Amino acid sequence: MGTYVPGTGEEQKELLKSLGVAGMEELFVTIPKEVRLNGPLKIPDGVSELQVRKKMAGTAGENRVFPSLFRGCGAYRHYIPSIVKQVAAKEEFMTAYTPYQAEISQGTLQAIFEFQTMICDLTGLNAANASVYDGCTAAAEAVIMCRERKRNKVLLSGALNPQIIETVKTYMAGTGTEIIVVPAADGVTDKTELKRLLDEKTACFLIQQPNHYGLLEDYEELGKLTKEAGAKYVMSCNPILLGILKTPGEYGADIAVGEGQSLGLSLSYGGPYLGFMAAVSELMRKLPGRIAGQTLDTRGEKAYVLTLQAREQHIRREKAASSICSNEALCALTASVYMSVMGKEGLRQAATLSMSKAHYLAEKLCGLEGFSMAYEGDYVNEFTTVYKGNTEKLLRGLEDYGILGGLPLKGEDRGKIIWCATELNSKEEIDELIDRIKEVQTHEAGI
Amino acid sequence: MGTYVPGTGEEQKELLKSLGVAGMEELFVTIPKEVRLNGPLKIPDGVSELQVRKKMAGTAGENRVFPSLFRGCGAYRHYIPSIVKQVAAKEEFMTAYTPYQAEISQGTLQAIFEFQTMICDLTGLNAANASVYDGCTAAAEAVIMCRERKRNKVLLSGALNPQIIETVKTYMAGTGTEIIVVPAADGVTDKTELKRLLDEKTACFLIQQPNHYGLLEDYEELGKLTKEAGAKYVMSCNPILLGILKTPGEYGADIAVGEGQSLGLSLSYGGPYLGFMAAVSELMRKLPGRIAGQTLDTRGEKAYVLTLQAREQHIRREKAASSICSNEALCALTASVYMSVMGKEGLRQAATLSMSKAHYLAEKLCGLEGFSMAYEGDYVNEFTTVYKGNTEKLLRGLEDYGILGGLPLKGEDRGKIIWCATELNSKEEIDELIDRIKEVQTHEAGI
Amino acid sequence: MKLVFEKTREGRGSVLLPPLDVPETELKACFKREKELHLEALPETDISRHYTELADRVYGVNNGFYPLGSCTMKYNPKVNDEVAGFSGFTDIHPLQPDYTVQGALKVLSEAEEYLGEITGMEHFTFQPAAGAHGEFTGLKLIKAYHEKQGDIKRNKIIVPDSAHGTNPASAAMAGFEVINIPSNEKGLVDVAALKRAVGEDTAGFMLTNPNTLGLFDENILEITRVVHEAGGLNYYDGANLNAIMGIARPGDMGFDVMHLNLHKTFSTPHGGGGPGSGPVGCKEILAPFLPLPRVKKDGGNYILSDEGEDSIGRVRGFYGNFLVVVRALTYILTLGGDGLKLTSQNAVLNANYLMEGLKDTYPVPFAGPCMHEFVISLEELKKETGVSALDMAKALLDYGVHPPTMYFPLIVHEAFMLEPTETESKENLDRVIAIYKELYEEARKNPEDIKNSPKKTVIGRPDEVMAARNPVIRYEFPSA
Amino acid sequence: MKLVFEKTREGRGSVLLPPLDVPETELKACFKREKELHLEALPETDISRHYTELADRVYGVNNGFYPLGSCTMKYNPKVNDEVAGFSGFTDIHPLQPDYTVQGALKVLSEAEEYLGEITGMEHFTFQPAAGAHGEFTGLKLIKAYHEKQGDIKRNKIIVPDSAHGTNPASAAMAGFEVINIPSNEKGLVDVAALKRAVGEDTAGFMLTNPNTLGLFDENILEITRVVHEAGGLNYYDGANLNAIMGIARPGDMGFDVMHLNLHKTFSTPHGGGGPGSGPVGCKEILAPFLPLPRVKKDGGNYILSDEGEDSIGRVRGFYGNFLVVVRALTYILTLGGDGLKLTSQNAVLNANYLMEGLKDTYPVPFAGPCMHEFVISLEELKKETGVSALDMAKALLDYGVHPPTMYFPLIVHEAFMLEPTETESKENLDRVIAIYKELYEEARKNPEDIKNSPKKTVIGRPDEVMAARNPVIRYEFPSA
Repeated sequence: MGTYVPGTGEEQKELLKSLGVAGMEELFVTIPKEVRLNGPLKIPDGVSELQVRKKMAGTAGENRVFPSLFRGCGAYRHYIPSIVKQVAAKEEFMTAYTPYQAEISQGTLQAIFEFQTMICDLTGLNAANASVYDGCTAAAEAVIMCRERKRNKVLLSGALNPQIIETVKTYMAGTGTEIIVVPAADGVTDKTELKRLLDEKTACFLIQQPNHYGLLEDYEELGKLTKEAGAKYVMSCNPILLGILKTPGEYGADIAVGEGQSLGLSLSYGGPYLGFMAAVSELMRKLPGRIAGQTLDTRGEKAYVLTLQAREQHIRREKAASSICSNEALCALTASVYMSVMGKEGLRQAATLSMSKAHYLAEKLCGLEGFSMAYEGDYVNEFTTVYKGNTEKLLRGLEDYGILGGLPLKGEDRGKIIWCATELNSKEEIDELIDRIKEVQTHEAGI
Repeated sequence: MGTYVPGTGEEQKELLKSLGVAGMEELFVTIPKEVRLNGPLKIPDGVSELQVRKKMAGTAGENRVFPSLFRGCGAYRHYIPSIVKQVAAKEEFMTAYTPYQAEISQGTLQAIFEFQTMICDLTGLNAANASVYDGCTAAAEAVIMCRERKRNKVLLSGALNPQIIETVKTYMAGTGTEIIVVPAADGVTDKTELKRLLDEKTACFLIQQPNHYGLLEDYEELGKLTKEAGAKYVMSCNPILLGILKTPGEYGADIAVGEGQSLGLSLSYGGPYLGFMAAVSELMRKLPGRIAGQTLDTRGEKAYVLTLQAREQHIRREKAASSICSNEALCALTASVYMSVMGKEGLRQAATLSMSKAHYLAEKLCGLEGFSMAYEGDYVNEFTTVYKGNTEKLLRGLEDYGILGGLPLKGEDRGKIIWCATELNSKEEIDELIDRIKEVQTHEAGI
Repeated sequence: MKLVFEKTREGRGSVLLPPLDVPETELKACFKREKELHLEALPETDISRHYTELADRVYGVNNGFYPLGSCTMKYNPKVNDEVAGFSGFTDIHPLQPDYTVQGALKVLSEAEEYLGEITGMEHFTFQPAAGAHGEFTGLKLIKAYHEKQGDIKRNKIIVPDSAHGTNPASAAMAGFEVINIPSNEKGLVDVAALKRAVGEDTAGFMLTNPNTLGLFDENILEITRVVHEAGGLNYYDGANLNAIMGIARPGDMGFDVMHLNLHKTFSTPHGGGGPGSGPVGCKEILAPFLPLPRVKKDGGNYILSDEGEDSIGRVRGFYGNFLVVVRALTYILTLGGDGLKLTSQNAVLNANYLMEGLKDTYPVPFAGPCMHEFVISLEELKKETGVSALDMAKALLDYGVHPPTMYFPLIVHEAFMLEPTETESKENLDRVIAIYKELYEEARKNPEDIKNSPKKTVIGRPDEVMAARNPVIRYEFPSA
Repeated sequence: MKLVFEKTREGRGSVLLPPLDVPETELKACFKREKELHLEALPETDISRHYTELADRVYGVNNGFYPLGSCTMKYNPKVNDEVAGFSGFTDIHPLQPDYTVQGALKVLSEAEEYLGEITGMEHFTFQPAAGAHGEFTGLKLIKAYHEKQGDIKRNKIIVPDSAHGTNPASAAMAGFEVINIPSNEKGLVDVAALKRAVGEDTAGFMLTNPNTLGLFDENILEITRVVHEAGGLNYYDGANLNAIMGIARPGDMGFDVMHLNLHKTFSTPHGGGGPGSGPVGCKEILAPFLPLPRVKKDGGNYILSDEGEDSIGRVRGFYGNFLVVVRALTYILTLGGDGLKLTSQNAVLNANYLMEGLKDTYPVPFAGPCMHEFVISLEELKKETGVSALDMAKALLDYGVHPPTMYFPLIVHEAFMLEPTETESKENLDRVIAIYKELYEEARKNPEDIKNSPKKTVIGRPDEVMAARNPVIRYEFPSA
C-alpha cells in the first residue's frame, strides 16, 4: 500500500499517546455508530509507485494517439513550444491555492493581471477575468451577465458549436429565461430569422467566430441588428484566430468569450481547458469569478490583489454573480506563457498557417471523387464538406493509417464532415491524407 | 532559422551604431584575413522549433526501447521515482555553473556536501568528492591517487569490467606506470597470481564488487594480501548493492569508486553517468576534483564552500592532482534525491529484489536445454551462463519479442552470456523470457 | 517587478513555427483585424527569467506548511503528474471514436466505481470542473427530479449559516430560493430550526459535513430523515471528505447527491486557483438526470452513451477536467482502500494534535475532538491588544508559513480555521505550534509590530480598498 | 538551513517498489554489510520542500545575468531538454546491438559531421565528458602520434601563461612536461619566446583562442607554423569558440587537434558543475589514435567500430555524455550555419557594447575591439579605496547579478573577466552597465560598505581558510 502519510507506526502511536487517546477509533467517537463503516472499502489494495505507474502506462497505451489529425470542433492540436510546458510545470505555480494572501502570492496575481491584459488585447475589450471552466461555461456565464429583469429572452445562433448551446440551455433551465436558437441557413445564422426574433425582451444574442461549420459570418450586420434591439452582442471566439480576425471590440460586441485550449494546452481528452471572458468596461462588475487588480502596498509600491470581490460568492452568497470559486488558473498561466513566447507575430503566423493549410486541404479534398464543399462562405482553419460515400467507412479506413480525419456529423447533417488544419499539418501530411483517401475509396470500390 | 539572439535587425544596428561601427565585419578585424571563412558553413539551414522537435523525435524513434531488459554490465535499468526526475529538472539546478560564488550557491554546495556524506555512508569511508566523469574514470583517478615515487606498478583484477581496465590503461599510458592484469580463474581473481605479483613496487590493487561476471570475490583475503604488500586496496562497487553488501570500509579498502548511474539516472545510451569516489581520511587531500566543505560565514552561521582547492588545476596547474574541472554535479544531485527518497530501507529493498530476481532467473534459465551456470561462486544481481546453442540467434530471436537478453561475450568467452535482473523485472516478465527462449529454440530446431 | 509587457520590444521572439509549405491564403479585408495587437514576444531568456521571478513570488505546498482550512492543501504526489503527462492521455482528441480511447474511458469508469465505493453513491459524473460547479450540477439534478415527479412547487434549498459561500450561490444559480438556518450552540445544525424550515416547498438541504468547524454532525441521520420526510433531497458538500474516507459514507447517512473536490481530498494540485474537478455522485433515483454523455460498458468495451431523455443536459464541454481525474485515479490506486482510510485517520490525528498544541494559547470555541480541521478564535487577543486575526495572519507570513483560512466560519469571531492535512510530519506540526505560541507572546508584548506586519515579504499589505474603488484590471499599453 | 539528514527520522519514506514476487534469496552472512546505513528516507512532502529550499539558494542563468568569463553562460533552450528527454534517447542501453540504436548512432554521426564543419576538423570523438577531459584526450593523441613516428623524445607541451589551469594540468596528466611562456605586451603569445621555446623535444603547443583577454591572436598563423616547423602539433582549446563560429575555423589556422565545450558554446546546461561534454576533433593524421569505439557508416547503416590498433584506447565508459550531445545537435539543427554565425556575431557585439559602456569607469588594460569577452582591471580602484575585485564581486551579489570571473587571467591584476554572451538583450546590458557604474561610485563613497558586502544573500562571506584548514567534508551522524 502506498501512502503519503509521513509517520506511520511508531509516530502515530506517539501522537495518539500525547492526545491521551488509546487508538484511532477514539478520534471518531462523534460519528454516530450507525453510519460508521464496518468493513474495508472495496477498492483494490494499494500498490507501490512502480506498479501504479506501470498500470497507468498500460491504460494510457489503450488510447490511440493519431500522429496525423484533422479534427477540431472545439479542441485543437496546435504546436506547444517547449518553454510553455516547462514553465507551467513549475512546482510553485502548480501547488499553490487561490491567491488569498496577496503578500506571498504576487507571482500568481501578477500572472492573472497579465493574462487579463492579454485577453483584453486579443478581444479588443477592456475588462477580462481570471478564467472560467471552459469555453462552453464562459458562454453560459456571459448569457447570465446579460439577463435583466425585463429582458429574459436569449438568442443563440444555430451555427454555434452544439456543446455551447447545450451548456447554455442547462445553465438557464428553470431560471425563467427563454432560450431560442436562431436557425442557420447555408451554414450561417439566418439574418431574417434573427431580425424577427429580436425584440425588447431580448437580453442578448450569442454567435461564434468562426462558427461551428468553420464559416465567418456577417458579424458587423448581426451586431448592428442586435444592438438596435437594445440587446447585448456576445461573441464566442477562437483566440489564436483573433491574431488576424477582426475583434469583438471592433464589431461592437459587449462580451467576448471563448475556449482558450489552443493557447498552449494539450488536447487531453477534453480537459483541463480554459474559458476566457472579456467585456466592455461598463460590464466589469458583472463579470463572474476572480479578477486581479493593481493597487499600492503600505510601502507605496505597485502590488496586485484579487479585487471586486463584492461580486463573488464568499461575500454575496446567494446574491453572487456566479458560484464559481476554483477556475482554471494554471491553464490561464499556460496560455499567458504561450502568448508571451508567440507574441503577435507568432499568433498571426499560427493563424495564417492554419488558414492556408485548411484552404490547401479543402482544395485537395474537393478534387477527390465524391467530395464537395458544404457551404460557400469564407472560412479560416475549419470547413465542412459533403461526402457522397460512406463517411464512417472512409474515416475508419483513414484511422488504420494513423490519420484522424474530420468530424462526421449526425442527424440531418449526416454525410457532412468538418475538417480542421493547423500549423502542425504539413503539406506532406495533407498530401498523404489525400492519397490514403484514394486508397480507401479504391479498396471500398473493390469490395 | 532559429535563434536565441534576442535582438536581431533593428537592435543589432543600434548596438553597432553606438559602437561607431559600420557592420558586423568590423568587429572581427583582429582576425587575420587569411583565416576568415569566405563562405557559409555547410550545415543545413536552421529550422523552427516545431521542425527540429519533429526531426529529433524521428531520430529517437529509430532507436528501439526494449520493454523487457536483462542486460547490465555497467549500466542498469532501475526504477526511478517520479520525484527524482522532477527535482533534478529544476531550472535553478540545471542552469547554474560551478558554485564559485558561495553566497548565491549554497543550494548547490549543500547538495554536494549531502552527496559526499551519502557516498561516505554507503562505502563506509570518510572522505568523498563531488563526483568525477563516470565509474571508469573514477577507477583511473583512484589509481592515480595511489601512485607513489617508489610504487609504480598497478595491479588490476582480470575480472574487472573490461571498460575499466581499458580506461585505466589509457590514463596511465606514458606516465611510467606499469599496469598488470591479474588473471581470473573460475570467474574470480586468481589469488595465487595476485600474491605472486604483489611486491614493494605495487601501488595498488583494483577489484570489483560484484565483479564483471557477477561474482562476489574473497574481498577480505584479497585486501589482506594487498595490504601486506604495503599497497593500496581499491574497490569498484555497485552503489545500490552497497545497501546490503559488506562495505569497502569494512574490507579495509583505502579507496572505493564506482558508477553511480543506478542511483536514479536513466540508461541514456551511456551518459551522462556519475563517477563517485571515497577514500580513507588520510587520502582526502589526494582526491581529485571538487570537494564541498562546511565552514562559518561572517554572521557566524554555518555555510558551505568549495574547499581544499590547493589540489586543483586552477591553483596548482601542472602540479594538480587531476585536470578535472566540470564534473557530473547534476547527476550527483539526482543520486542524492534518489537516496533521500529511497533511504536505507529502499536501497536494501532494491538490492534484495534485484538479487532474488536474478537468482530466480538463473534457476529458470538453467532448467532450459543447453544452459548452465558458467561459474560456481556467489552472485547478486548479475550472473554468467554458458549456452551451447547459437547465442546470437537466441538473442536476436528474443529481440523480436521486445526482450533484450543478457550480454553475449566474445573471444575466448564466446558462448557465455552475462544476465542481469533488477526490481523492474517482474516474475511474469522472467517467465515470459523463459517461454520465449523455448520458442526460439524450437523454431531454430525446426529449421 | 515589471510586467511582462514592460520587458520587451518589437521584433523580439523565437522561431517556433515552420515557413508556409502550401500556397498562402489571404484573408478578405473585411474580416481582418484592424487594431494592431500589442502583445510582443519575449526572447526565451527573458521569458524564463520572468516566470522564474514570478514563481519566486508564489508560496505553494512545496514551500511549506499550508493549513488553509477546508481547502485540504495536502502534498501533491509527483507520480500523479508524471502519469497525467503520458502522451496516451495528453494527446488524444475529445472527439475521437470510443474504440480509440478505451484507456481514457476506463479511467473515467474506474474512477466512478471507486468514488462510488468511497462515498456510497451509485453513479458519478466528471463533467463539473470544480466544487462549485459540482454543487450547481447536483442542485440541477434535484430540480430535475422534483420536476419529473411533477412536484414543481419545490423551489427552496435550505442551507446552514456555516456553509461555504458557494452553496447558496450555486443554489441561486440553479434557480432556487435559499433559506438560511442558524447553527445551534454546539456549532451543529439546529434540528428544531430545520424542522421548522422544511415543508412542501423544500427542494433540498445542503450540508457540509464535517462542517467548517471541523465537527461531524451527531444528528446526521435525523437531519437527513427530516428532509426526506418533508419530501426534499439531501445534498452533501464533499469538500471535507478528507476526514472520513473509509470511516463513514455520505451515501449511508441519507444523502442523495454530493460533489467531491478531487483537488482537495484526492491530492491533485490546485494550480493557484485551478483546474479543479468536482465530480458529482448520486443515488439511483437521480441517475436519469445526470449530464450526458456517460461512460457505460457495452460487453467488454467502454462507450460514451448519449442516451437519457431526462438528463439535465451538459454543464461543460466534453467530459470534465480529464487529466485531473487521471491524477486522482492514480492516487486512489496507489493508496487502495486501506491507504485512503489511513489518510483520513492521519488527517484527523494531525488536526487534533495541532489543536491540542494550540488550545491553551488560542481558545477553541467549539471544543471536543475535531475532525480534519478546527477553528480557533482570536477575539480575546483582539480585545486585549487590538491585534486582529488579519494582523496575526500577516505576521505569520514573516515566519514563512501560510496563514489559515480567516474570518470563517462567520459564526466565530476573529476566526482562524486550520487544516494541517495528513501529509505533515510531527516535527512540522511542533514547529508550527512553537511559531503560533511565539507569535502570541509577540502580539501581547509588541502589538504595534504585529499590526505593521508583514515585513519580510516582497510587498507590504496591499490597499484592497483602492483596488476595488478604482479598479485597474489590465495594463494600458503606451500608445505608439 | 538544515541538512537533509537533520530533517527526518527512522521509519519514514514512500512505497516505491513492489513486494517480492519470486522466492527470496538470502545473502550469505560473510558478504553482508554489518555497519548499518544511516541514510533515512524522507517523506515526499519534505523532499519536495528540501530541494525547493535548496533551489531557492542557487543562481542560474534563468535567474539573471551571468557573465562568467570563459564559461559562456548563455541561455539553455528548453527544446533541447525536451528532446533529450525522449524515451527513444533515455531508455536505451549502451550495450544494445547497433541495429537497434541507429538513431543514437545517427546523433553521434551528425554531430561529428557538423562540428567538423564548424571547426575545420576531420574527425570527432564524443567520449570525453568535459573540457579538461577533452584536453587530456587530445594530448594523448599528440603523444601517440609522436610515438608512432618513433619520435619519443618529444615530451614537452608549451603553454602560454594566460592559459586555463586545466591546460597544464591535463598536459601533466597525459605524461608531458609543461613549458610556460609569457604573453607579450599586447596580451598575445610572445612569438619570439615561442620560437625560443620550441625544439626537438616539443610535442605540442596549446592555445586558447580568442584568449582569456578576449583577444584573437593576430599572429595565429605564424604561431602554428613555428610549432609545426619544430615538429610539434598544435592544440586548440575551444572553450572560447563562441566568438568565431562561422567566422573562422581552428582547422584553417593550423591546429591539429582541439576540444569543444558543448556546455558552453552549444548551449547545454552546466548543471551546477556538470555534466559537460568535451568532444575532441582532429585532423586526419591523428585519426588513427582516436579512442574507440567510433561511429562509422556501413552501407546505409551506422555501426560502432572497434577497429584501430593505434588507438590510445578508452578514456571513459561507453561513448560519452550522450544526452548532452543530443542537446547540442538539436541546437545546431535549430540554428543552422547562419544561425551559428549570428550567434558568434552577437556574442562579440554584446561584449563590445558592454565593454564600451564600462570602459570609462573601469580601465580595460588590453584595449581594442574584443571578441566574446573582455577583461577590466580594478587595480586603480583598489589603490584608491582599498576595495578589491573580490569586494566588488560580493557587492554585485546584492544587486542580483552574478559576478564575472575574478582574478583571471593572472596577467591582469584585480581582474574581472566579463562574457555577456549573445542571449542578453540590450536592456539587460544597459541595466548592468548602470549597476556597475553605481557600484563604482558606491565604492569610492563608502568603501567600507562594499567591503562588508554581500548583505542581502542568505549567507555572509564564508570563511574559506577555516574550511581548508580544518576540513569538514561530510556530516557526522549522531551515534545511535
